[in-house]
Amino acid sequence: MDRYFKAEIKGNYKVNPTTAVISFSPKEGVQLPQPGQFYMIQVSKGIDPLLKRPLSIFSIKDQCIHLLYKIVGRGTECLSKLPLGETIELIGPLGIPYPTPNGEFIAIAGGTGVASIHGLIERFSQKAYLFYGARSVEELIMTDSIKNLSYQSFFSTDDGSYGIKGTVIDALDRVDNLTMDVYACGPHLMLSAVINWARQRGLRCYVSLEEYMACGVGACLSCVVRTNDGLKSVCKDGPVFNSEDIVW
Amino acid sequence: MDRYFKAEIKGNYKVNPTTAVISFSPKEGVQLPQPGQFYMIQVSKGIDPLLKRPLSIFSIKDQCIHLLYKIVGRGTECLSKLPLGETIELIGPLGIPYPTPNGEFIAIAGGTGVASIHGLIERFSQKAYLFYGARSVEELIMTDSIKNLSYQSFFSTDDGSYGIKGTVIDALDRVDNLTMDVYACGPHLMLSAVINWARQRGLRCYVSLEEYMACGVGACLSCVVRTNDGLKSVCKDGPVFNSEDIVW
Amino acid sequence: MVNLSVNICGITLKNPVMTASGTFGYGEEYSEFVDLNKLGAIVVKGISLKPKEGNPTPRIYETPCGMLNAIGLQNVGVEEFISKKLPFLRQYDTPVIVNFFGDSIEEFVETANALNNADGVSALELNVSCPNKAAGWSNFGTDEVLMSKVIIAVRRVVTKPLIVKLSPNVSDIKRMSVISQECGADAISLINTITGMSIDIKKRRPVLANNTGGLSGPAIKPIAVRMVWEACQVVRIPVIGMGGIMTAQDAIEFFIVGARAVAIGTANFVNPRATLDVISGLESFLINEGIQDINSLIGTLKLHERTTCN
Amino acid sequence: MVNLSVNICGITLKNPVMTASGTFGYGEEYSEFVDLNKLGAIVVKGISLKPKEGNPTPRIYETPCGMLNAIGLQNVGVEEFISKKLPFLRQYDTPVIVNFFGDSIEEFVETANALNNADGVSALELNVSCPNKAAGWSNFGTDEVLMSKVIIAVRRVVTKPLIVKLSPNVSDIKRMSVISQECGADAISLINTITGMSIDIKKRRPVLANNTGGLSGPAIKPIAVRMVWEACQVVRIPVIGMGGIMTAQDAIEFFIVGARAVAIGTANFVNPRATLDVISGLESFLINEGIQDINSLIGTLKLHERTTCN
Ligand SMILES: Cc1cc2nc3c(=O)[nH]c(=O)nc-3n(C[C@H](O)[C@H](O)[C@H](O)COP(=O)(O)OP(=O)(O)OC[C@H]3O[C@@H](n4cnc5c(N)ncnc54)[C@H](O)[C@@H]3O)c2cc1C
Ligand SMILES: Cc1cc2nc3c(=O)[nH]c(=O)nc-3n(C[C@H](O)[C@H](O)[C@H](O)COP(=O)(O)OP(=O)(O)OC[C@H]3O[C@@H](n4cnc5c(N)ncnc54)[C@H](O)[C@@H]3O)c2cc1C
Ligand SMILES: Cc1cc2nc3c(=O)[nH]c(=O)nc-3n(C[C@H](O)[C@H](O)[C@H](O)COP(=O)(O)O)c2cc1C
Ligand SMILES: Cc1cc2nc3c(=O)[nH]c(=O)nc-3n(C[C@H](O)[C@H](O)[C@H](O)COP(=O)(O)O)c2cc1C
Ligand code: FES
Ligand code: FES
Repeated sequence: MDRYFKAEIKGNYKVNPTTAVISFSPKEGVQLPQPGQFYMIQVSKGIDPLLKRPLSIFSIKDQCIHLLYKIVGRGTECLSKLPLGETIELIGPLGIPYPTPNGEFIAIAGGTGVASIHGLIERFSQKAYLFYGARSVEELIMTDSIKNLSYQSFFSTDDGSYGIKGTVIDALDRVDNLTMDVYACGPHLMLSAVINWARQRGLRCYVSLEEYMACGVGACLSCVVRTNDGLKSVCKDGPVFNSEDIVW
Repeated sequence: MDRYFKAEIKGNYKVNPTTAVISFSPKEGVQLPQPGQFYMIQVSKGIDPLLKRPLSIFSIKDQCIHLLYKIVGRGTECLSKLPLGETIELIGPLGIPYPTPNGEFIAIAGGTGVASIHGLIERFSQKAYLFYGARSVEELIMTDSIKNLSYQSFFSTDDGSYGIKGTVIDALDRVDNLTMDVYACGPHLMLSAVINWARQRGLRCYVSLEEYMACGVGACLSCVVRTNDGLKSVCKDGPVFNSEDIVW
Repeated sequence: MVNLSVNICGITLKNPVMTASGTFGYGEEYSEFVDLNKLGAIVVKGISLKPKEGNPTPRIYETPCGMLNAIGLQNVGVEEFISKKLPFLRQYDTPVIVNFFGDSIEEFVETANALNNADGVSALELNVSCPNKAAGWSNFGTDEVLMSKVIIAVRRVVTKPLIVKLSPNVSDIKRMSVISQECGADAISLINTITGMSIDIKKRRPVLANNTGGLSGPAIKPIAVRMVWEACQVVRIPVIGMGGIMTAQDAIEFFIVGARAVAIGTANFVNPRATLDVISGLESFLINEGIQDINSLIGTLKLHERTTCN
Repeated sequence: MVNLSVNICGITLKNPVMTASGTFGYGEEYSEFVDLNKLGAIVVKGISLKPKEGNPTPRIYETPCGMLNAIGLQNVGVEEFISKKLPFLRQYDTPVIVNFFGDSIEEFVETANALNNADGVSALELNVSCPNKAAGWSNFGTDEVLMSKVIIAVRRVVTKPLIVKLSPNVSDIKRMSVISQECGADAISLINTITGMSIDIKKRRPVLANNTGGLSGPAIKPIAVRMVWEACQVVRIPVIGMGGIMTAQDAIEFFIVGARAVAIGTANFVNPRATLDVISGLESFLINEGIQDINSLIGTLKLHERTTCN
C-alpha cells in the first residue's frame, strides 16, 4: 500500500467558470478510494503555495479518479492552471469513508459538498434521494447527470433560480416519508440544520466535515473537531462522522 | 516611453539541453533596444521566485525580441517552463548599450556572454572578428549562424572539442593585426584577461559586466562596481563600461 | 469618491502609501514609472553624514518568497543629498521623508540637524535598525539603552516630525515601540529587515559578501503584521507598517491591525508601479466594502476571544 | 559508502536527520510512509503533565512559502504517552526524543521526571519556545531569567541527555544559547516557529482562532540558518538545526554553519517522505563532493572577510 504517489494529470477542465474537475489514474496496486474519502493534492510545482489541498472523491470512472474543486483561493487557482500531462504528487485515499448505505438513503449536498456526495451516489446509484442546494443556478453543477445518478433528486437555490426557492431543509420538508439514513456534506450552517432536522425525526445522520488541513494523516493536529470521545482529527477519524458523536 | 510592460511569449525553445531562447514582441511605441542593453524578465506567475532576472538582448528579428538564457538555477528553470501564449512582465530595455563600432571590431564572447555579443554582431554584422570560447562544444551555441553573422570567427574550447583548444586569449594570440576596438562579454576571469590583453596592445576595450540585480533601474544599489569615478550601478551606468574606467 | 488621505504627525498625505527606504532610490530612479505626485510620501535611501560605499558584492540574494540584502547603506552623504537629490524631489507635491543613520550618536545628531534645516524635507526617519553594519552598530536598534540615547539626542535637534524605524530583531517589539514614543518619536515605522543568511553549499561560503543580510519580501509579512499589531496596541503615536506588501490586500492587513500608513519595499523591484497598484487597489476595496474613509478602516481588527480549553 | 552517523550528547544517530516536534505526531502517523528505522531520531509532539486540548480551529493558515500554526500544544499527556504511544516506538531501533513543556516550573519538572524514568526515551527536548500559549507563558523562551530557572530545575531531575529548544523571537540568540549551555543543557535545538499573524480582510479578523501563530517553512530558512550559525559560534554543546528544510541542499546549509543534526518539520506535511529524501540527498552530496564522513562537513563555513570600505 503506497498512499503517497505521483500521477499524471489526465484531465483538468472547468465545469463552470469557478469549478473544475481534475483527473488522474490511481497507482497500480494502491487501495481504491471509497466515497467520502479524500486526497491531499499538490497544487504547484514549486514551494509556493506549499501545502497540499484536501479534495474529496468526486467520481471513479473510466479508470480514473476525478476530483471536483471550486476555485476559491491561491491554491485552487494554481491547481486550475496545471496542464494535462503534468505529474503531481498526491497523498491518499485518506480518511474514513461513508458507511455503506443499507438500502435507500437521503443524500444532502450543499455547495461544493456535492463533490463528496456525488462520489457516494455514483457508487450507490438508484438508492439515493438527493437534495442538492446552492445559492443560485450558476453554482449548481451537472444537474442532469446528477439527476440520472439518483433515484429521486430535489434541487433548491436561495434565489429560486433553479428548483425550489429556499434551502435543502425547505426541500426536505416538502417530501413525505423520508425515514432513511441521512448522508450530508456542505457548509457548517447547513450541516447544523440537517443534523437538527434528522435528530427531530430520529434518523441516523452521517456528515462529512471540513477543517483546514496540513498533513492529512493525523500528525499535525490542525483539523480537530470535538466529539463525545474528545477531540478527533477530521483527516484521520473523519471526515465522515456520525452526527450524534459530534459536539459543535 | 513605457519600459514596464506585459508581453505574450511568442517562443520559448531550447537550443541545447541547458540553454533556451525566449521571444516576445516589443510594445508599440516603446524604445527599441540596442545591443548591450538588457531586460528584467518575470520568471514565474506567482511570488516565488520573486525577483525578475536580467537577460541581455540576444537578437531582434522577425518583429520579435529574443533573449537567450542558460538554465542555471531556480529562476531560469521556471522561465524555461513558461508556455507559449503566457503573458509575462518585463522592464526594459535597460542600461547603456555598446557604443557603435567605428569600423571593424573585435567581439569576444565567453559562455553565456554570447547572448549579449550576438546582439552586437547581429546589428553590426560583417564588421566583427568574433572570438567565442566555452568549456566544450556542448556549451557553444549556434556556431553556424554565428559564423555567418561575423566577418571572421574563431572558436575555442577548454577541452579542444571545437575550434582551438584553449581560451579566447589563446585564440586572439593566433591572429595577426588585431588592432580594432574590443567588445567583450563573459565571466569575470575571462574579462580580466581580455582587458589585460587589450591594454598591452593599447586597444580600446568595452566590457559588459554582470552583478546580482534586484531592480534593474539604479534604485536598490545591489549591482555596483568600482570605477575611477566611484561606485557605479551595473544596471544603470552599465552593463557596458570602458575597461579603463573599471577598478577591479 | 472615497477618502484616502491620512495625517501622520501633522503631515497630510494624499494617501497612506509610501515607499520604503532603500527600495526607491532617491525617487528619481523610479520617476519614469511612477508619477511621484501620486504617492503618499517618498521615503528615500538612508543618508549618513559622509558618503558611504557600503558592502562588497554580491549584495543581494533571492530566498523563498523573499530576498536578503546587504547593501551596507551606500549613500551620497547628507551634503550631496541636499544639493543634488533634494532639488529634484522639491518639484513634486509629495512629502519627502528622509531616512538617516550614523555610526555614532554624534553622527546621528549632525545628520539630523542638517536634514532638519533642509528645505523640502517633510520628516525624518531615524534608522536604528539596519542590520548590515559591523558588530556593535546594530545594537542601536536592539539595545534599549542605546536606542533611547540616540532618539533623545536626535529629538533635541529635530523640530520636524521624527519617525523612528524599528528593528524586528528584538524579543519585545512592544517595549521598543513604547520606548520610542517616550523618547520623543512622533511616529514609528516597522519592520526593517530580519537578519538572515544563505549558504552556497558548493563553496561553503555565505552567498552574500557581507555574510549576513536583511530578509524582506512576502516571506516576512506574517511577522511584520504581528509586530505592527503589537506596536499599535501600546503606542498613541501613528504607526507606519511595512514588510512584504505586494498588493492592496496585503496593505489592508496592516491598516486593519492599526497602521496609519504603509510602505512598499521589495515589491517596487518586482513591479515598479507597485505603489500605484496598491493605491488603486485600496480605493477599489473601500468602494466595494462601502467604506467612505480609509481612516475608518484603520485599527478595526476584531480579535477572536481566547477559548483555549486548558 | 560514506559515514552519516553523528553523536549527539552520547546518543549515536544512524544519520543526522530527525523529525521536528509537532510535525510527525507520535511517529505512528507516518509509519506507513517512512521506515522509522531509517531515521536519525524521532522527536515527538510536545508532551505536558496532563492532556491538553489546545486551541480552537482554524489552527493553521498558509502564508507565502510558509505556514502559521496555532495548534496550542494539544497532546495526550505524559501518562498516556508512556502507556499508549511509547510502546509502539520501542519496536524501532531509532532513538526517541521527547519534546515536553509545562505551564509552570513545577509542571516542567514533574513531566521531565516522568519521561526521564520512562523506558525507550533516549533524550528530552525542553520546549521553552512555543509561542501559542496565553500571555506570560511564552516568557519562558524569551526571558533569560525565567529560562535559566526552568532549565536548572529540569536539569536537576533529568539524567538523560537534555536538549533545550530555543525560541527565535529574541534579540540575541547567542545569549540564549550560552545561557542554555551554562544552565546544563547537553544540546540545543533551534529554531522554533516565529510568531506571526495573518488577517482575513473581509471579516477583519485574524485567520487563526488563536489570533497569532508560529511561522514555519521555507520562508524562515534564512533566519534559521543565521541563528543556528550564531549559536554554533558560542556554544561547545551540539546544535540541532531546523527551520524551513525541504531538501538535502537546505539541510547542508545547516551542517556547514555548524549543526550536528537537523530536524525536518513542515516539509513532512508536503512530502511524507521528506526525511528519507533528505537522508539520501545528503548521501549523494557527500559522495559527489568526495566527503567520507558527514562530520567533516559540519562547521566548515568559510566566511568572507569584511571589506566594508567605511
Ligand atoms: C476533507 C476535505 C475535503 C474537501 N473536498 C473538497 C472538494 O471535493 N471540492 C472542493 O472544492 N473543496 C473541497 N474541500 C475544501 C478545499 O480543500 C478548499 O477549498 C481548498 O483547500 C482551498 O484552497 P485555496 O488555496 O484555493 O484557498 P485559500 O482560502 O487561499 O486557502 C488558504 C489555506 O486555507 C485552507 N482552506 C481554505 N478553505 C478550506 C476549507 N474549506 N477546508 C479546508 N481547508 C481550507 C487551504 O487548504 C489553505 O491551506 C475539502 C476540504 C476538506 C477538509
Ligand atoms: C545585465 C545582465 C545581463 C545578463 N544577460 C544574460 C543573458 O543574456 N543570458 C544568460 O543566460 N544570463 C544572463 N545574465 C545572467 C542571468 O541573469 C543569471 O544567470 C540568472 O539571473 C540566474 O537566475 P537563476 O534564478 O536561474 O539562478 P540562481 O543562481 O538560482 O539565482 C539566484 C539569484 O542570483 C541572481 N543571479 C545568479 N546568477 C547571476 C548572474 N550571473 N548575474 C546576475 N544575477 C545572478 C539571480 O538573478 C537570482 O536573484 C545576465 C546578467 C546580468 C546582470
Ligand atoms: C535593498 C534594500 C535596501 C534597504 N535600505 C534601507 C535603508 O537604507 N534604510 C532603512 O531604514 N531600511 C532599508 N531597507 C528596509 C526597507 O525599507 C523595509 O523596511 C524592508 O525591506 C521591509 O519591507 P519590504 O518587505 O516591503 O521590502 C532596505 C530594504 C531593501 C530590500
Ligand atoms: C504544526 C506544527 C506543530 C508544532 N508543534 C511543536 C511542538 O509541539 N513542540 C515544539 O517544540 N515545536 C513544535 N513545532 C515547531 C517545529 O518543531 C519546528 O521547530 C518549526 O516548525 C521550524 O521547522 P520547519 O520550518 O521545518 O517546520 C511545531 C511546528 C508545526 C508546523
Ligand atoms: S490535517 Fe494534520 S491532523 Fe488532520
Ligand atoms: S539592480 Fe538595483 S541598482 Fe542595479
